[in-house]
Amino acid sequence: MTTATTPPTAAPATRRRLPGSASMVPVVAPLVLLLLVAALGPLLAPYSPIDVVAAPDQPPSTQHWFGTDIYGLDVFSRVIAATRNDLVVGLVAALLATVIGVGVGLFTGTNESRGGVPGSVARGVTRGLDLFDALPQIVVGLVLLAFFGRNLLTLSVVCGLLMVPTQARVVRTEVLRVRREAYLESARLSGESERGLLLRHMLPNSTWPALENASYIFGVAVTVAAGLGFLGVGLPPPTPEWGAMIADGATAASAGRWWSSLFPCLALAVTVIAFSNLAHQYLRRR
Amino acid sequence: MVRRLAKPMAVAVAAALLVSACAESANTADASTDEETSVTILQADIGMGLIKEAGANNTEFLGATQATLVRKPYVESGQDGVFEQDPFTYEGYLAESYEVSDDGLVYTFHLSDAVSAAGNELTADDVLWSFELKFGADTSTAPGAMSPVITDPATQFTKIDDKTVSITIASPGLGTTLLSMLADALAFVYDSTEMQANVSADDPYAIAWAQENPNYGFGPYEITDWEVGSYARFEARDNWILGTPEVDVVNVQVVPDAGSRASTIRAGDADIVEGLSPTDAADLASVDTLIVPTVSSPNTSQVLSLVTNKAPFDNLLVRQAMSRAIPFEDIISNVYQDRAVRTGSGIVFTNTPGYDAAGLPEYEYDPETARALLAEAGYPDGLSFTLTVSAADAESQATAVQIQTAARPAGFDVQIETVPGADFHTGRYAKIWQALLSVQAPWALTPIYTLNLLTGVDSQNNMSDWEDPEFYEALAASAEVIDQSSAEAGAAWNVAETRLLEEVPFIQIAQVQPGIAISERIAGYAWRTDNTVDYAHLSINE
Amino acid sequence: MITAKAAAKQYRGRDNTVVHALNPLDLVIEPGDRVGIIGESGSGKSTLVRLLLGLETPSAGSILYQDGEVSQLSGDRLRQFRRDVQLVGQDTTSSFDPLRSLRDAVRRPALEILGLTVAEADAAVDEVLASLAVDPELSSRRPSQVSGGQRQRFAIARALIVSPRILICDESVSALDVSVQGAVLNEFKDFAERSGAGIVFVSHGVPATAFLSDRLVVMHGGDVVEQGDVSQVVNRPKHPYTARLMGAYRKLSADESSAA
Amino acid sequence: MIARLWRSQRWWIQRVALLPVHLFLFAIAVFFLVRLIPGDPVLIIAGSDDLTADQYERIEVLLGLSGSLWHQLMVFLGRVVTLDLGRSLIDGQDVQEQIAWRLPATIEIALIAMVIAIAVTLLLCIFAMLHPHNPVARFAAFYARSAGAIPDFVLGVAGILVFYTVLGWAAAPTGRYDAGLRPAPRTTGFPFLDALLSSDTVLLSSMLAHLWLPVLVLVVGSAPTIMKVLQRSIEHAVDDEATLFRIASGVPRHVVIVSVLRRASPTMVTMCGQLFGFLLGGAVIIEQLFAIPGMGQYAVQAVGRADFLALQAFLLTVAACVLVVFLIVDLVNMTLDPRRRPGVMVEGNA
Repeated sequence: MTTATTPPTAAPATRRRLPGSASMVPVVAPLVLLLLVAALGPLLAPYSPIDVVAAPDQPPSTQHWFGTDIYGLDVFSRVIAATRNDLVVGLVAALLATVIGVGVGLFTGTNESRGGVPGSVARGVTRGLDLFDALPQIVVGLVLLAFFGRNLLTLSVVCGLLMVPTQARVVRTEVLRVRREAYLESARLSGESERGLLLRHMLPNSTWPALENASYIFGVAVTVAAGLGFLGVGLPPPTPEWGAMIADGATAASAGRWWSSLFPCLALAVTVIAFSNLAHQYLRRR
Repeated sequence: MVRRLAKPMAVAVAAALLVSACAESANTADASTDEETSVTILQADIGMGLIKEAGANNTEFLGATQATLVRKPYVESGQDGVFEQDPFTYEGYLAESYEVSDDGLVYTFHLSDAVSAAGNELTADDVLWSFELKFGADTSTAPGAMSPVITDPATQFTKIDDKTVSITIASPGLGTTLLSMLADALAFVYDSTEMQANVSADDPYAIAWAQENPNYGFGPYEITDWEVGSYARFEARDNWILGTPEVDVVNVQVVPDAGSRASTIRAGDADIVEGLSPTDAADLASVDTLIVPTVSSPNTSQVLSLVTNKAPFDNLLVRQAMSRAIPFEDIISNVYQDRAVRTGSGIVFTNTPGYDAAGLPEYEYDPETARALLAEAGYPDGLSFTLTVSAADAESQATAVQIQTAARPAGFDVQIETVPGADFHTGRYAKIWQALLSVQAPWALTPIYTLNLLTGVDSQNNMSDWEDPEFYEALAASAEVIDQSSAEAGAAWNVAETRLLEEVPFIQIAQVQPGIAISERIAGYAWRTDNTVDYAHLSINE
Repeated sequence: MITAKAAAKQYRGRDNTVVHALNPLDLVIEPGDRVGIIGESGSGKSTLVRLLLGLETPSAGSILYQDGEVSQLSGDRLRQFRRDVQLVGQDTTSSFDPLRSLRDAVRRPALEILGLTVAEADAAVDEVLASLAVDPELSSRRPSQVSGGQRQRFAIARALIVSPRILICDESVSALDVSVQGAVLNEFKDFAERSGAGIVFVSHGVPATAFLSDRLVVMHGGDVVEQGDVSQVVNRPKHPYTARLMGAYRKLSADESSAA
Repeated sequence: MIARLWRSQRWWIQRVALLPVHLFLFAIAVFFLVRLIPGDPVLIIAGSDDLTADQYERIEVLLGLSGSLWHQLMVFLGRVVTLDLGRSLIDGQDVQEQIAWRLPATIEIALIAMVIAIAVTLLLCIFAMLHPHNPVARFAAFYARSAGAIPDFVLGVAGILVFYTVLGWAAAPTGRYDAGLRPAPRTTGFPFLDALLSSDTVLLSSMLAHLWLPVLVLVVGSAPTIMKVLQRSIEHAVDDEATLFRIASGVPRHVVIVSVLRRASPTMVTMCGQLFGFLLGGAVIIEQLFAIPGMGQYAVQAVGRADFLALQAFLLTVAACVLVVFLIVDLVNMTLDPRRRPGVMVEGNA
């Protein structure tokens, strides 16, 4: 027996398969479609997404493929037009949460066990994040959005801020793991500076789970936005945004008029799962 | 050892079984065994404050436990089994009768033998104490709300004897408004004996006490069990002054989500649901087993206020243009599913005795005229403004969307802004926005009250910040007419209303039908101007 | 070159008890020395190695490099120390950053310690790999994409690229196949003979250590129980623990020779 | 002696003693957070009635909203220290009383949902580990990846539509039990537990009919998130050399499972803590939709009415609960694995 690099394993074999051209199609196709829709949005929509074009609550028909919503707006056109807005909300939130989360996680993870000022600051920050995380997101979102006002940007920023503790925690855990890795000592013996260690080894090795998590944050941002809309602090109508559309249509859905909620909900689910698949395929270390 | 243990254990188990078998169960498996009739009502979360003077309160709960000196009588409506309040006449309630002096300034009330839930008989002192409380308690809003009819109870109220009270007003034209106020929730008469026994240094009017001890009134029901924000159980009193209510028990459950409320009554799991959206109400109207009341002139209305203290609505021409840019018919059919009516542009209720609509300006959707007016006002390319609505108010949001679409061809680029309920409340009083949509539902429907409601000098309700001397002069003149149901009064109101409609500080869009659905099991629902359900008027269809 | 003076290390263990990982110890290592350190797991070998490399600070005593405390070195003096003293560790799976190529790892000391340019460093990498008979093609791979033996050669290359004057090998062959072990040991020996560098060979296995060392240090429970010439320690152990350790070894080699 | 006891027990004493300090610091943060809410409680109390300037000031003083922010903060902190959360600004109800009966209800539902969610996830994960190619395993993987894809109120609305309106399996979404039933006598404060303890079968069956759907919605909504975490930690545990050794040496399957679970247990304990916090928050929307009077409903009301005091109390209470749970989680983990205790150096292979 030679010293094999891959130990025998009971884990699913699919996980280890490198992304080949065949397995790429189901992962990449929905994303390409999404980006196309986001880019070409206005060209694809048969109606203006913000104008009343018919009687409200019309079921899907040849004229209105996805029906009309409670305002009498065309659901299909709105689902299309919302793609761009939601990509912005999700991406901005994911980006913000990840960038801040990585920074904070690296800082706390590397300094926590030190003495002196950086150590106590790091421990304080960790506790603070725990506390922030202890609050129900939706309530903090309610408060923050009530304060900042409601538009796409504030919504994205608030959703991003809500997820900072999650990302910071993920990164911190990884940093604590990576800190024990022998390659850091090897790097130190190779003469690398502390900054080099941080940037060249700690950062890439401890952030990949956060990157994978970013796809989850994308989804959470939009669903939190929807939840806020449901509680009455979403984006003002008739801004095309999936979360707000789902929330606006929720009452109609409980009366059996499912279409104005279902289609944006499907769009959201497909998007989140597409991003999640992408992250799963490309960002897992192994 | 085992044997010795076994005996006590067996005893213990038997004892436990016995105890649990004997334990009193609050709920019986078969509700029909006891004869009581009960009704289940689902309410939106409208707060459960149990005294008006503590601020936010539940008017429906207070209406069930409290009583007023006079009340507005119920008459049959056009719809089978549905009653409605006649908002312009007043009959005795706690007062057996009342009379008016010849100069129309002094109203004298003869009190009945009503007994409170606490068991004390009604006296003139109860009336005096109640109004002392309303004007003395820190959190009471009566002083603002009752002005100018009642400004100082100490001088205006006189105890003639134990069973007689008189109220003096400043001008005879205020008389109908006085009666109207005395019939509404602001004027509940409390059991002063009970409340005075519970005052403390911190709580000189027993307000905090009343929040937790609801049965200090003369109303038809008492609350026997309740949990704030969740449920309340009302039991009928057999010594209510107007007899024993037909329904023995009313269970009110708070269900915050409108969709959940609609689903529940559709499935037959509730008797009455309140606070339905127009869509749900229209939807439920088609269910055979449900009654969705439609009344002749509902008092809930959607109002677009144009704030006149800043551009662009400081310009009369722009306001006039806006009055031509609103799709009244689309709003009624799309937002309200035709569960709203529009009786002209005026705001005085057209069924008011003596009402005269002659020559009132009429607002109609007319984009060309709107564009022309805008051009004349100096906006040939149209203009953009922000329309603020409360995020808690779905109908106003839907109305805003309809206006946005329809106003575009009229030259208005409407930006909709939603703010949280609490913020909306604050902002509209601060008059900081350009335009806003709100829902109004005045309790008193007298012309003087409705004309003054949104236009008062320095009033928080004057959301348009529109103060017009010519209008106030006309309004004051109408208050001087002693007979408030005469043609003379009608002509006087017409002058004021014409001025108001020409100036367009706000646009009343439509009068909205009540959002209530009732199971066919229940009879006797009566629409009231305070839009609450009168439990005492309900009965069960056998 | 490196001098340990009464160096000791304690840790706070579970429930705040004190664990004496290494009791006060004196040791001098000069270029050209071949020191073998023997002991089982938990005997304090690894602690000693980490102290010698300046990765940890002794709780008592000192470790000196050219009269400077190694854990306090910085700047040029630290670079000089890293140039002079290098390590080939035990755990080849985790001593390489999984996200970086092997070339990157081997090149790093040349860049950071020797201050070479990237091109010069690459040439140095090729040279050192050639001297170890490693296929240079492999260097573009990730650590997980080569075998353990290959990876250990890269670890050696990373240490040798700066031509250290003392090479510390901490259980460097224990994880390898027996066939590979011999080759790697020979490479250490070649290097020492070629460059005149010193070798500190840390292991729990007596044969490999005896093969590579002139001097043996036997550790047990944080204490140095015995040190001296290889032949003296192997053949005339003074301490009972050493005797037990060497007894097994002598018996083994005797069996081998008789069988041969 | 005492010194030694202190040294050996410090890891948890310190942690417990710090809790009130954290809460106090948190109270300050909450004070400022809550004041971000726009809206003026005084005007909300006034409703649509006019207030004179004099009256406005009187109400402001009454509500404790007068004076500088610093003064208000001091008053608030004074109250927090004496554990007096005050009365709601808007409805005048004693906040503590409100929380005292709402909190157990929410905790109860969150706990039930948590236990079920963890049990279901665990079973699915183990099944997926043993039969990686089974369709159920594939579904589990897909399900885990759909975390965050569907807003929880959508699940709630869909649940009501399907199980109540169409199928009629669930009771009306009008609260914890049928309107008109009387609650069980309060013994523990936890409504369901109280109903269990009383012999009131009518109430109990009504509660079961009302609560299974919201609990199901919470479980379905929260399971993917924990499944993601659990799957990863189980994969790590499976890949662990010790497990591989066990598999290679052919020990019975249940031994392998137990060993994997033991390795994944710290993650699971940590996850329980986070899940509990998540469920307390997730309950906000579920309580709103199913009309369950609990903490979430209270918070939504408070935000809608700019009821600073009620909201402060809510945030503090929830944070206290979650912090206590985090504390328990930490202590359990430190007991399971002493290396996690503060001040313990971890040595690789000395």
